[in-house]
Amino acid sequence: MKPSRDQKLWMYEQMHTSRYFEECIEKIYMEGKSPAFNMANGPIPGEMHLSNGQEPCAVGVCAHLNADDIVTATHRPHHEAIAKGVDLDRMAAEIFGKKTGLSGGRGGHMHIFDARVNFSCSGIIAQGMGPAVGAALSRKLQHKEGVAVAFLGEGAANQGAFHESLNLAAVWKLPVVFVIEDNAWGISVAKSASTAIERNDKRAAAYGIPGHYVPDNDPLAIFEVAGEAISRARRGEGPTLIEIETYRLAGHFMGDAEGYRPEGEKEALFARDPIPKMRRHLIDEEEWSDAQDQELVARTHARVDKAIQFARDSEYPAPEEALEKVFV
Amino acid sequence: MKPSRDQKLWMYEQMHTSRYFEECIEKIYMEGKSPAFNMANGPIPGEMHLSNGQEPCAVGVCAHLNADDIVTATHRPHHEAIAKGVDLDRMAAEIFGKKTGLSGGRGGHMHIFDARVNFSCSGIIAQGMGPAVGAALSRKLQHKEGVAVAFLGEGAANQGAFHESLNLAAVWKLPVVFVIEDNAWGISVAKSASTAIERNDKRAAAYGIPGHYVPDNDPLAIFEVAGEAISRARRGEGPTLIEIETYRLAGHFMGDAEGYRPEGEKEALFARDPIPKMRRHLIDEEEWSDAQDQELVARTHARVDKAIQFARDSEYPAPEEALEKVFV
Amino acid sequence: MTVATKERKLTIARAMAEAIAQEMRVDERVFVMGEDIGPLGGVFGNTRGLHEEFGSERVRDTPISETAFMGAAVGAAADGMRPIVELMFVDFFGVCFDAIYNLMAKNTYFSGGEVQVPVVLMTSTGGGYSDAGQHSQCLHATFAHLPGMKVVAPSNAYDAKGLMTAAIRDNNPVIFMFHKALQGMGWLGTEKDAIVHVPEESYEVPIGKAAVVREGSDVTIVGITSGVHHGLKAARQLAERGISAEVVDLRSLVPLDRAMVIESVRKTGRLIVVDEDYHSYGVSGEVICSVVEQGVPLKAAPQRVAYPDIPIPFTRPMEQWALPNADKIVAAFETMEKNA
Amino acid sequence: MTVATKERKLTIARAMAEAIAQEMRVDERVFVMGEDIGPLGGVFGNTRGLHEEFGSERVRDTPISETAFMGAAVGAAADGMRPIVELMFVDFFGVCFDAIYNLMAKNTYFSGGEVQVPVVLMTSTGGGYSDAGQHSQCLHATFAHLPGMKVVAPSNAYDAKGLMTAAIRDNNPVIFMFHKALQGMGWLGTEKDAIVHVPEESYEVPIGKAAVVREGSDVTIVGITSGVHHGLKAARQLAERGISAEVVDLRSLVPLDRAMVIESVRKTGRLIVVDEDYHSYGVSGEVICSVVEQGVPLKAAPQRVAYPDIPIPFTRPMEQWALPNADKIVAAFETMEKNA
Ligand SMILES: Cc1ncc(C[n+]2csc(CCOP(=O)(O)OP(=O)(O)O)c2C)c(N)n1
Ligand SMILES: Cc1ncc(C[n+]2csc(CCOP(=O)(O)OP(=O)(O)O)c2C)c(N)n1
Ligand SMILES: [Mg+2]
Ligand SMILES: [Mg+2]
Repeated sequence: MKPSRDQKLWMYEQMHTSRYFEECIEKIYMEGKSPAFNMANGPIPGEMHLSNGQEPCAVGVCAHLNADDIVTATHRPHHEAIAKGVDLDRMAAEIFGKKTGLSGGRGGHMHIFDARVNFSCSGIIAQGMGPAVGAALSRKLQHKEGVAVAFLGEGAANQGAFHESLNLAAVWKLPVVFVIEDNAWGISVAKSASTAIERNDKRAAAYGIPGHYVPDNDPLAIFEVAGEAISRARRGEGPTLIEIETYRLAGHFMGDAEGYRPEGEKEALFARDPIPKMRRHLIDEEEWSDAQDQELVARTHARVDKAIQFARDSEYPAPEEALEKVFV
Repeated sequence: MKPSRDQKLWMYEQMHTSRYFEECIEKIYMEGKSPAFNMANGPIPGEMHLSNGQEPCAVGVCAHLNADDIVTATHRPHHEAIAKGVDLDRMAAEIFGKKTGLSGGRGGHMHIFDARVNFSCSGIIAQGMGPAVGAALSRKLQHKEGVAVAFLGEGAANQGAFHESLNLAAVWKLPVVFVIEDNAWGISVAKSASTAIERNDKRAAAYGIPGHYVPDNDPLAIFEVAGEAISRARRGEGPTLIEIETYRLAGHFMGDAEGYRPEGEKEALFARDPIPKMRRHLIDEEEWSDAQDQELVARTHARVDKAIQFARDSEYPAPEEALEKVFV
Repeated sequence: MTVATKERKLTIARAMAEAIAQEMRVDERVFVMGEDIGPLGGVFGNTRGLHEEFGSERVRDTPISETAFMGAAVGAAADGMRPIVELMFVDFFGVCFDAIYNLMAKNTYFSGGEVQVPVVLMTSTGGGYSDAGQHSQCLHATFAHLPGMKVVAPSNAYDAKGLMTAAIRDNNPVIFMFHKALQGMGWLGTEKDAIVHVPEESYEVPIGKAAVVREGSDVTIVGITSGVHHGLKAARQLAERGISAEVVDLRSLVPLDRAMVIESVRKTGRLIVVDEDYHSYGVSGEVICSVVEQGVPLKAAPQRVAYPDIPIPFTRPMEQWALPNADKIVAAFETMEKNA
Repeated sequence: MTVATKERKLTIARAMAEAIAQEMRVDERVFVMGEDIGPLGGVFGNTRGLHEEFGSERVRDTPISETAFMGAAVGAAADGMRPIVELMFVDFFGVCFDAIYNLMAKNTYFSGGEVQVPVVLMTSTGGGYSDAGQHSQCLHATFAHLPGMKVVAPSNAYDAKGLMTAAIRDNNPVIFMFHKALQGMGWLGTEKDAIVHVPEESYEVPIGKAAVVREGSDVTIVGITSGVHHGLKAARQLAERGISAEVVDLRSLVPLDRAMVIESVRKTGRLIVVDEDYHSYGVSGEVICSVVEQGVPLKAAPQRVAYPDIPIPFTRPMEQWALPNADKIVAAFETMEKNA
């Protein structure tokens, strides 16, 4: 199943949105953090895991999902959240810790929840996998449409939850798709130092389910493979495991000196940046013009700028509100 | 690598020892537990997981190990402990909760430790796998001979620790062998209801290591396969995963009504009891005589009877000793 | 017309199963999963009959994959279901606690209340029958210390049914701890006083409310599950000496009904806390601190009777020696008198 | 000849790394494993330099497989090694706690002392820099409640080095908790008072001994890690009002030095416990109960300043409001005075 022109443009626009959103966050994150870099300071305190470079994974998969489908994401959630349709204003406000944020500032960047579009994420490696299986079970029990997608990193594929969740989903033949974004690194540890085989899609065989590998961070190929897996899930034929070769253009989190990268790696990755690549594809294959491109970019920037402004303008919650929403 | 006659006889003798040991334990366990069955009563209180039927797994593997090698076993540890050479007197005394027991009665039947032969076990499913990997790592770091074997049930192969331990052992290429005793049941849950594929040896591919399957509870075939895996480990070529088709002749634990078994299953299993089968093999292939057999059986019985008597005769520890050995 | 009300004594196991069945009949969203909770009816009997009535879709045996199915319970709950999930022994929490304390307990907060996680996690606690160090723990404080989960633990079948019903209807995660020795399974030994009259109809026992299960004026004995029964026995022993003990059954650890404990101690002036969980950093310290930090006047230093800080030994002499019991409570009272 | 002793101020991070390096030099059995503890030197700097000096056999980066490598530490220790293993954030304990509390902590007991488990598990605690609910917890009581592991937590670099050395040499599992805000990493904010003189030579700080870090006569403030620094600040504030506060640094939670706390409270008659871990069923309750159950005469009801029973919120206003601090300690003292 190949993407239509519209689907390609949707993916392209989401990639731009995510990228520009993170560029803004990156800048604002550094406010108040110099000369001395201290995570606690500035309008966006705490850890910040950027996903730039990994946008193809999010858009190629989420192109097949609607608001009713479920996504569980990771500590690196922005691209997935945006592709899933999370409210951008409230997400920005959440990252700023504002009262208008998705949780009123309780969660923050690693805990983006938008119940409206069934999106959640988590700061614990592989923690979202069980919930994705459970959401899929819920749909099965309720005889209700819907597919759950759990995103994870290649490092997460060595966590026990990975194994248990894949097996459980397979035994119960649930509509769930597991998507590994292999960005080659788990913080400073290379995949080859942590994973006994080269490609995690091979692990699908341990659960009797299909496994697919998508090389080269290619959104169109991801679209095809994910489309197949999600259709399969919708048809009630059970789970699929997908591994995508992707790139982390930034550090693990902001402040990461990236000394562990081999010389030249970063430059090579930037040369393969998927966004200019996609633009070239659109121009070559889809009669996409510079003018159209500028308009799309302007539109995404406006949307993001508005969200950031919303976040900036919003108020902080009252401190005592910390006591609320522990129980409901 | 085929077992020699001596090796066969060693295996046969261990199987008898284990079987008779458990027959004794089974009887004594029921003392004080009738008319009302209450686990707390009698000379052997608590849970009791018998391994009768599964002896081939223990002997086929441990035939290749010496005292210096490491075994981590499960909640169903008697056959493995006996094949590994755990002190039978002190093990019996431990099961009785006596002062002369391996831990002075602190551990009991699910916590048999004999440091002299590097044997340990545990009541938590798959808990022994990490320690086996660690013991193997220790040997590698110390440039010391030795292989670690982790035994587990087929139910344990769906626990996260399984996945993590296999991957870690494979990444670090450690001298460890994982042996799954597939007795088809995890308490009342059939393998097919818990495991997404038919045979767990297939899961070895997820870690790039060899996987082997041994059908029909055959001690000679187990000997061969385990021998190969253990030699491989000794040669520094890394871990292996083995799954053995075995049978649990008893309930999950004593008191189990076994209502979950399909009609006729138990009878069929008893008809395939590996001990008479092995005797037949010895008679047919190894010029084993009835008289020799009787002598061997008598010898094992005497050894076990002595151990049981030692346990019976030993004293209970003083209650306050409970406070000792928390720290050393 | 007068109707003789017939006593309907149930074990805690049957009371739990009855509450679950009644909620499953009226609420399609409720389902049960865990190890051996299907045809077997649960190792401790608390799902007996459910598989027959509701089938294997709604009463699901799981693989031995606690992390996955605890996580799945959260995902299903967030999606509108009301899962009841069993952790066979509380001792096994260590293989899946992240999915419980960091996920189940916190998603509501992380979502600002927009995601609800109505999961009931039922799990067996307690020892006394030589099941050794990985199958006999209570771990009350381990769960109660961490925010975001309610924690209840009945001492009798009436409370068990009512707390289970309340837990299923609660929109928050509720940890339902049942003590094996109170479960009414003969093979575990049976505390007869836990088997009490249970109304057939559905009812709730409110989560977060303690109960005075025996009134008295000289000393307050606070307990939970087995501790309540030790307390009642001790109260009877003390009564023979003319000492009037009040026994408070906490029933919930989160929320903790500090008000009721304080009210009782204001009356009696003496406090003994009984807990089968480990001594240090546990329930006994918390309850005593909660009273003294309020400046409640005391006639004697409060005492605790808890499990020593040791792994639970297998052998009967050691285990029985280490467990709380009525005699230790009476001795604690004597210590108070001596020091007063 | 007189030699000027030069002050040698180190951060806790460097003190930890130094202690590890010194032990690794003299003891072949010591090795380190964990996530990003190799070339990166640990996310919190406490293994910096080790990989360069000792290489990747003895300083091993692991996969994100905490259950496997915690279990492996136990297996290696039982086989004669002395592993130091890092759990990057204490918050992650939930994915591997079985291997810690049921295995590492209990194998010595289960083997009647024949198997020794000399593992040091080092792990970061604490918040204050908006790392939210899964990266900011202390969980002191979660570890300290369960038997079989020693638990230490330094408030300054001197203690960090000495406790690490003692932990490595101990034949039992030791949980070594280091608070991120005291670590001396600029990017986490730095408590300057934690950076103190550290002798170059190897030495031990005994596990299980608290320390009076400031003497006083009117009130005892007991804390651990960050709580000690809040206590010291509060003591300075109180001193301005002529109130003399004694500050006790517990340093170890297991064993807990109850004697030293009691001795101090006997002198001062007042007790405030400060803990960044959750309020209920925690350190604060345990310390207060340990004092009052001994009948120590008090001039006022003891007070606690702990983290409220809520998941740790991300946003700065909420988090800062919820954290313990010197003002809250001073306020607790005022409450005592008012009620006295
Ligand atoms: C259970 C657990 N262990 C460790 C961590 C710390 N940690 C956060 S991100 C990370 C690396 C994750 O690697 P990967 O899964 O490949 O995702 P990526 O960061 O590359 O997106 C680690 C180890 C964690 N959050 N949870
Ligand atoms: C983590 C954990 N979960 C559940 C249990 C309870 N339990 C004890 S034995 C058992 C079945 C194990 O099945 P398998 O691994 O096949 O071993 P078998 O009993 O068949 O030898 C279960 C579920 C446990 N001990 N530990
Ligand atoms: Mg990665
Ligand atoms: Mg089995």
